[in-house]
Amino acid sequence: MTTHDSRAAGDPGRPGHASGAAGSDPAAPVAAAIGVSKSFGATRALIDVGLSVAPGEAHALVGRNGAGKSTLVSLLTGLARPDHGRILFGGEPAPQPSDRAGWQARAACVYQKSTIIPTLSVAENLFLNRQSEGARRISWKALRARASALLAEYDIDVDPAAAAATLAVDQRQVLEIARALSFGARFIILDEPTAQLDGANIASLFDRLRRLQQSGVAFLFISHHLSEVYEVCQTVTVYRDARHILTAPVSGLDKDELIEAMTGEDRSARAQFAVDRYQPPTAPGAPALHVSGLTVPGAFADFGVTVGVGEIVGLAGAGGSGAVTVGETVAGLHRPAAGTVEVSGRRVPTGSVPHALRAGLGFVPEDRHAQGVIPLRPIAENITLTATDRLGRHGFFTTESLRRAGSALMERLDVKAEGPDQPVSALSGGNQQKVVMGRALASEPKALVLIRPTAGVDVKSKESLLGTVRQAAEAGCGALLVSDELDDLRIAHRVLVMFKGAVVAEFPGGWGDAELIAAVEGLGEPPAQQEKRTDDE
Amino acid sequence: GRSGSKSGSGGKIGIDFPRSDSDFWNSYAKYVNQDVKDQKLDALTPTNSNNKTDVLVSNVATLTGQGAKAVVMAPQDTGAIASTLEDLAGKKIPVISVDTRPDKGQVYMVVRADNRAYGEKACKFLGDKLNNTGTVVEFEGDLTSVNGRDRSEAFGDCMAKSYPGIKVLAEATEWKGDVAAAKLQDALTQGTVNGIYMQAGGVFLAPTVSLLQQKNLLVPPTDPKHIFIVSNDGIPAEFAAIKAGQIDATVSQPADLYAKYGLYYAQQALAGKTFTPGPTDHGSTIIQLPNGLEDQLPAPLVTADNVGDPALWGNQVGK
Amino acid sequence: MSEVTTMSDAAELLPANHPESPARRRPGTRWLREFSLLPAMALLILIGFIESPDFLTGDNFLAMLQQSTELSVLVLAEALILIGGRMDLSLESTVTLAPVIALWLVLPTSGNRFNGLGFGAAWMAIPICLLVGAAVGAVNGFLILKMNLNGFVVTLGMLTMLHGLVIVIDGGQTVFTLPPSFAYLGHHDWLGLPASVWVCGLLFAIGIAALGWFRHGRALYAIGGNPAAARAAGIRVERTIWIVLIIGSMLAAFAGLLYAGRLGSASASQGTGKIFEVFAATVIGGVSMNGGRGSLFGALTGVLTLRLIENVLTFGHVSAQDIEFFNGVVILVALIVSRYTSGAAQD
Amino acid sequence: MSEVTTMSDAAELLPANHPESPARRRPGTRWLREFSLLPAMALLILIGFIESPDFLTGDNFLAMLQQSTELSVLVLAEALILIGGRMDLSLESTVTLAPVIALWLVLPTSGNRFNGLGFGAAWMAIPICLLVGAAVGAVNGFLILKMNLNGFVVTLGMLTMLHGLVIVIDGGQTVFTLPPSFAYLGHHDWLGLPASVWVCGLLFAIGIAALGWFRHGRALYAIGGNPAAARAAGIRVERTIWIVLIIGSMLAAFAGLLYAGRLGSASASQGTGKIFEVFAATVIGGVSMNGGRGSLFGALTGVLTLRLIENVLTFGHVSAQDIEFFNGVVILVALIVSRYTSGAAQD
Ligand SMILES: Nc1ncnc2c1ncn2[C@@H]1O[C@H](COP(=O)(O)OP(=O)(O)OP(=O)(O)O)[C@@H](O)[C@H]1O
Ligand SMILES: Nc1ncnc2c1ncn2[C@@H]1O[C@H](COP(=O)(O)OP(=O)(O)OP(=O)(O)O)[C@@H](O)[C@H]1O
Ligand SMILES: [Mg+2]
Ligand SMILES: [Mg+2]
Repeated sequence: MTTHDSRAAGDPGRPGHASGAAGSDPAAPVAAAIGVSKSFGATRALIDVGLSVAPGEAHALVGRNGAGKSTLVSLLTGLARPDHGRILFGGEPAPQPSDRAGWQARAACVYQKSTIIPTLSVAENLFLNRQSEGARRISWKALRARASALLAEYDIDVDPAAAAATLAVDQRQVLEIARALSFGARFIILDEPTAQLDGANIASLFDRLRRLQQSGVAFLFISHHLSEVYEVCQTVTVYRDARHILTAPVSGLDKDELIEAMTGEDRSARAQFAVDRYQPPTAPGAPALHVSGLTVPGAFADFGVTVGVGEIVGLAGAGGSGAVTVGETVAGLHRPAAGTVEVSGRRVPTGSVPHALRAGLGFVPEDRHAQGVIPLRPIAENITLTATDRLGRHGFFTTESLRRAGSALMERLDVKAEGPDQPVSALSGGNQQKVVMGRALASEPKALVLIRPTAGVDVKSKESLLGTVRQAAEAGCGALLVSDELDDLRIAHRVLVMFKGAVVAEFPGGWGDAELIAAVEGLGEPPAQQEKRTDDE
Repeated sequence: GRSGSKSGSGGKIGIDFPRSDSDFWNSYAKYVNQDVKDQKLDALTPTNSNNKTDVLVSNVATLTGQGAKAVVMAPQDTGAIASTLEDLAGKKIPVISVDTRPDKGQVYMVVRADNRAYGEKACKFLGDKLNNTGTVVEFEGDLTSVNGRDRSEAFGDCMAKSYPGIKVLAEATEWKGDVAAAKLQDALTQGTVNGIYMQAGGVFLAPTVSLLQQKNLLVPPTDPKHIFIVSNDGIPAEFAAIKAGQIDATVSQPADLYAKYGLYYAQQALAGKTFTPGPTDHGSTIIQLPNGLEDQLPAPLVTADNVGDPALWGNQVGK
Repeated sequence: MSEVTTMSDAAELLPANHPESPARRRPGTRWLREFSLLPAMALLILIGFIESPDFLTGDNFLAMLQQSTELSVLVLAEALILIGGRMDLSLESTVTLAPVIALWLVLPTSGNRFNGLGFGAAWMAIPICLLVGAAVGAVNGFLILKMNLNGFVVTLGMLTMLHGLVIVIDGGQTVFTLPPSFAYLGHHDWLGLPASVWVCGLLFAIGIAALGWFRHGRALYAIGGNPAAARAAGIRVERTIWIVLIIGSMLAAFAGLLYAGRLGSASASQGTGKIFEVFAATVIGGVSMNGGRGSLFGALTGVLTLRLIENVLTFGHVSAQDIEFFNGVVILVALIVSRYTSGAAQD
Repeated sequence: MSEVTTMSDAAELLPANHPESPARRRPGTRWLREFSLLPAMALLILIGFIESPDFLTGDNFLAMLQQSTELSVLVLAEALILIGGRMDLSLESTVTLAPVIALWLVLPTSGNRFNGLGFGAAWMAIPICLLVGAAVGAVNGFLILKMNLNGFVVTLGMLTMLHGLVIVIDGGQTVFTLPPSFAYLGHHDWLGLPASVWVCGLLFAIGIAALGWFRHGRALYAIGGNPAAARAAGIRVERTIWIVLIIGSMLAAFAGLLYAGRLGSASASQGTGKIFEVFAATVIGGVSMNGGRGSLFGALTGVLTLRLIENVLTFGHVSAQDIEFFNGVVILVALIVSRYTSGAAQD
C-alpha cells in the first residue's frame, strides 16, 4: 500500500490486448467456475457463483471478508470440491481430485494461508515435491543453486539452506509468490498476496505480474486494496455474502461503485476519517503510554515515544526496520536490554505480557495465525481471552456470561460468523483479524499497541476496525499503531518513521503519502514527479 | 483321596487364571479345564487376570457375584491381594491359592511347591557339578514377583552359604527372553561362564540355547567348556533339551498337581472338611501358616536320568 | 443498471441464510463430542443385560465404580495435562512411588517384613504421599519447561527411574502394613457408596467446574490450543503448565493411595502398564492428544467404557484365552461407534 | 524511471539485516540435531572403558550390535511413521503376531506340541510373515485415514487385539519349532558380522537414502511438517501415509522374524513392553513426536545409546535391584547432554 499507489497514476499498466476481455473473448477462458456452490456445515460459503478468467487477463476478485473468495480459490485449485457446479480449465472439465499434478499444471496459487513448511529449508520449500525429475536422485547442490537463482531474482536475501522457520512473515510471503510464479503455469491465483508485504515488495511484485501478463499469463488477483485492483487488473468480479454480484471491466467502474457493490451500501453511508489534530485533554494527567530508552540489541536502539491520552501515534517501518519488534517489546513479548515503559503513569515491568495487560495495555500481535487466535476454540473464548477476569467475580464465570460478552464484542467489531460458539478456524481471514482486535479491546485498555491491525481486512471492516481504534482513543485510550499501510496511519495524529532500528522522521497529521513512503524506505527527499494521491480506500 | 468325584455339597467353584501367555500357566489351565470336565465339577467359567492384581480383584468380585462359594486363584502379587482375601473371608468364601502364598489375609489352603526349594535344588545341583568354583549366571525373574524373589533369595543364600567359591552374576530380566539373551552375551564377553540358573524355562530356554549354539558352547558335560544349565518349570521343551543334552536339569513345577489339588481342596472346602498340618495321602506335607495352611507339593529335579519318567507332567501334555 | 438490481436482490436474499440454524446446531455438535461414548456404553450395558441376570445389579455397578476409581483419578490427571497440550507418562510410576515412600518414611523401623524409618507419625503418611507426588510433578516441570527437554522422553525416563526407585526402596516386595489413614478410603462407605467413589466423584466435579467456569481452567484450553497466542494474550503459559503438571502428579499420588487402600498393600508392580489404559480411556473419551480439546466428563466416560468392556467380557464367559483379543476388538468397535455418533473426525 | 531506482534501492536496503544470524547458524544446528547423541555415547563408552577391560572389545560391540538389530528395525519403522506426523503403537504386537501366524500356517499339522495348518511350504514362512505385517499396516491405515479414527487409540486397540490374537492362535505357548529360513538370519555370519546386522544396516542405508535424496522420501517430511501445505504442493498425503504405515508394519514383522531367529522361538510375550523402548530410542534420537523433524540416523544413535546404557550398567555390575533406577537416571542424563550439545530446545 505504498509506492505503487503513487506510481499507478503515471503508469496505466494495462496491456491493451487483454483489456475488457471478460466474457466477450472468443478463446475459451483459462479457468471458469460455473454455477458453483459450497457449504461448510451450516455455513454457505458460495451460492451458485460464477467466474471466468480469459487468457492473458488479470482478473480481480473482491469482496468483504467471508464473501467466499478463498473458498473459490480452494475449488479452483482442487483442494476442495464444489457441492454443485462445474470447474473448467480452457473449456476442459477439471481433473480428478486425486490428480494433484493435473491441477497444478492448470493453476498455480499463492494461498491466503501460509503453505510454507517451517521445518524444511527455504530451497526445499521453493521446489517442494519437484526437487528432482520423477524418481531421480535429488542433487542438493543443484537444488540450492536453483533456489538462490530464484531468490536472487526476487531480491530475497536469505540462505537457501536456512530453515523456513527462521524467515520473517514478509519474507515467507515473497517466498510463496516466488514459488507460485516459478511453475510457469498459464493461470496464476494470488489470494491476498500483498497483505503481509511492504511497499517495495508490492511494487516489485506488480512489476513482475505485468511482465508475465505480457507473455500471456492470466491472473486471478484477490486483494482488499482496491487501488491494487485498479493498478494491475482489467476485469473485476465482486462477491458479497457468498453470492456473485457483478463482473465488469475495471475501466468502467469507479472505486465508489466498486465499494458499493462489495458492501451493498450507499457510498455516502461510509465514514470518512477527517484529518484532525490531537487535542490533549484539558485536565492534566499522565500520558496513556510513555516509552523511553527502549533497546533490543539487533533490532532497535533507544526508542522513545509519549502517547497522550486519546492520542494515536503511528509507527511506520518497512520490513526489518524494527518497528514491529518495538511494538512487541512494548507489549511485553520481548525483554528489552534497556528502557522503560509506563502506562498512564504506572511503570510496567518490561518483558511480561501479563503485567503489561494488567497495567492496562491492549495488544494486537503481528502474526494472526501464530500469536493471534486459538483456531479450534470458540470465538467467544478467543475474543474474551484477555478479560476473563471481568466475566465474573473471583475468576468464576458462567458459559452464558462468556457467550454474552463474546457476542457483544463480536457485535462491536462486526465479526461475521454463525455465532459465538463457532471455532475461529472456521472464520475467514479478515474476520479472524477482527477477533484478534476484539481480544485487545476486551480488557478495556488505557493504551493500545496495534501491529498491522488491518492486515487482510476488507475495506468496510478496515474502516470499522480503525473506527473502533478512533472510538477507543476518543474514550481516552492512547494507541501506538505499528503499520506501513497508509490507510491505517491516516487515523494517527502523528506518525513516527523507523528505519534500521532508529526513528528517522516524524510527521504531524496531514502528511503526504510520498514523503512518508520515502522516509519509510530510508530515502531523503521524495522523487520529483511523485505527485500526491490520497488513497481513498 | 479322590473323595469328591461328584461335586461337593455347597455351590459353585470360581476359578481365576493368573495369565495366559506362558507355557506353564497354559498347561495349568488345560489341566484345570480337563479335571473340571472329567469330574463334572460345578465350576464357573474361569476368568483370567492377565497378571494384573486389580483385574484379579474385579474378577473375584464378578465370580462371587455369580455365586461362587469357593475361589481358586493364583495371585502373582501376594501382598496386593490381602484386602480381597479379607473381604472373601468376611463373606465366608474359602480361598485356595495356587503357586503363591499370600502374605496376608485368610486362605483355606495354599497349593504350591516351595519356590525357595526350587532355588536351593538348583543351587545344590550347580554347586556340586561345578564343585564350588567358577561363574554362574542367574536369570532372575522379576523382583516384583514373589516367586521370582523367593527363588533368587534361596539360590543366593544357598550359594553364599554352601558354595562360596562360585561367583554368581544375578541378572534382572523382567521375565524377558531377549533381555536374558543380552545379559548372557554380556556375561560371556566378560569371561567364561560355567553355569546358568534360569528361573523360568518357558521364557529363557530358547534364547539361551540358541545363543550358546551360535557361540558353539553347547558341548557335552565331558568337555571343560560345557556350561551346566538348570532350568525351572518342567515344560516339554525343557525335557527335550535335557534329552538332547542342551541343558542338564530342570525343576518340574507340577502344573498337573497344582490343578488337581487346587480343585480338590476347593471341593473339600465346599464340603466343609478341614485339614490339619502333617503328611498327606499324596506324598506331600501340609504346614501351618499364620494365615492358613499350605500343602507343599513335591517338585522333583529332572535330570537326564529321570527325564523319561511318565509321571512327570511335562511328559503328559501334547500326548 | 441491471447490476444494481442484481445487487439489491442479493442484498434481500442474503442475511436470511446466515445466523439461524448454525447458532442452534453448534452446541449440538459440541454436545455430541462430549457425550459421544454414551451410545457405545448403552450398547455394552444392553449386551451385559442379555448375558447375565447378575450384570444389571447395583452390586455389580457398585463394584465397577469402585474398581474404576483409581483409573479415573489418573485419567483426570492425564486429561488435564493433555488439554494443556502436554503429556506425562511418569504418572504410572508416581502411582506406586508416592505411597511406598510415604510408608517407608512413616512405618516403624522394626517389627514388619518391610521396615521404614519410623520418621513422623502415622497420620503424616497421606500428606507425605501427596507431597511426593507434587515433587515429581515439579521435577518434570523443571526438566520440560526450564531445561526445554522433550516432555515425552523426560516423563518416559522418569517412568523408568521412579519405578526403579521403588524397587531400590522396598526391594520389590509388597508392603502390606498400612497405617489406618491409608486403609480408610478403601474400606469405608458413605451413604452406601464407597468413600473412594465419593472422593473421586468430587475431584471430577471440581475439575469440570474449574475447566468450565474458572478462568484459570479456561486458560488451559487456550494454552493447549495455541501457546504463542495464549502468551500474547497475557496468560502465564509456563507457570500454568507447571502447576498442572504438579496437580497431575499429586492426583497420581492420590490414585496410588486409593490403590493401596483398596488392595490393602503397596507394591512396585501395582501401577505397571496402567499408563496405556490411562491414555486409552482419556483419548477414547474425546480428549485430543494435540491439546486444547476435550472435556473431563468425556474422559470419565472413557474410563467407564473400558471398565464396562472388561465386565461385559467376564460376564460373557469369554474364555481366558480369548479375552484380550475381544477386549481389543470391542475397544475398536466402541471407537467406531463413538466416531459415528459424534459425527466428527477424531484427532 | 526513478521509481524503479527507488524500488531497487529499497530492495537492497531492507532485507539486509533479517537473515544474518539465523540463516548462518541453521545448518550448523541441523547437523547438531542429527548427531547430538554422539557426545553422550562417547561419554558412556568412556565409562564402560573405565569399568572393565572387556568392555571396549570387538566381541562386546558385536554383541551390542546384534542385540540391537530388532529394536533398530522397529525404531526405523516408528521413525518413518513419526516423521510423517503419525504414530503406531501396534508395532509391538505385529512383532509377535506376524511370525506366529506364519508359523501357524506353515508348521505341519502334527508331530510338534504346537501344530500348524501345514499350509504351504516351509520357505513360505518369511513371505507370509511380511504379508501379515503389510495387512496389519493396511488395516491401521484404513481405520485412521478412511474412517478418520484417532491414530493413537486405533493402534492402541490394535495393540491389544493383535496380542490377544496371538494367544488365541498359539494358546500363549512358546513355539520352539522354527523353519530353517527363520533361524538363518539369527545364526549366520557374513564376513564376520551376524547376517541380521548386515540386513539391518542395509535397511537403514535404504531408509536414509530415500529420506535424504528422493522426492517421495522428502514428501514425508513435508507431510509431517504441514499436511495442508503438502497437499497444496501436490503430494498425495493420504496415500503416502498409508504406504508408510504398511512399510512400518512390514518392518515390524521383519523385526519379529529376527527375534524369532535369534531367540530360537516365537511367543506372545516376546514383544511386550517393546513399544516404550521404541519411542524412547526414536525420540531421544531427535525425531519429533510432532512430525516433520528428525533423521533416521539420529534414531539409530538413539537405539545404540539405550543399548550402551544397559551394557555399561551390566558391566558396572549394578545390582539387579538398582539397575532399573540407574537406567532411568542415565536416560535422563543422556537426554540433558544431548540437549546441551545440540543447543536447541527439544520438541
Ligand atoms: N473450513 C471451514 N469451515 C467452516 N466454514 C468455513 C471454512 N472455511 C471458510 N468458511 C466460511 O466460509 C465463508 C467464506 O470464507 P472465505 O475464507 O472464502 O472468505 P474470504 O472471502 O476469503 O474472506 P477473507 O477476505 O477474509 O479471506 C466464511 O463465512 C467462512 O466462515
Ligand atoms: N527479539 C529479537 N531479538 C533480536 N533481534 C530481533 C528480535 N526481533 C527481531 N529482531 C531482528 O531485528 C530486525 C528487525 O526485525 P523486525 O521483525 O522488528 O522488523 P519488522 O518491522 O517486524 O519488519 P517486518 O515488516 O518484516 O515484520 C530483524 O533483523 C530481526 O531479525
Ligand atoms: Mg480469504
Ligand atoms: Mg517482523
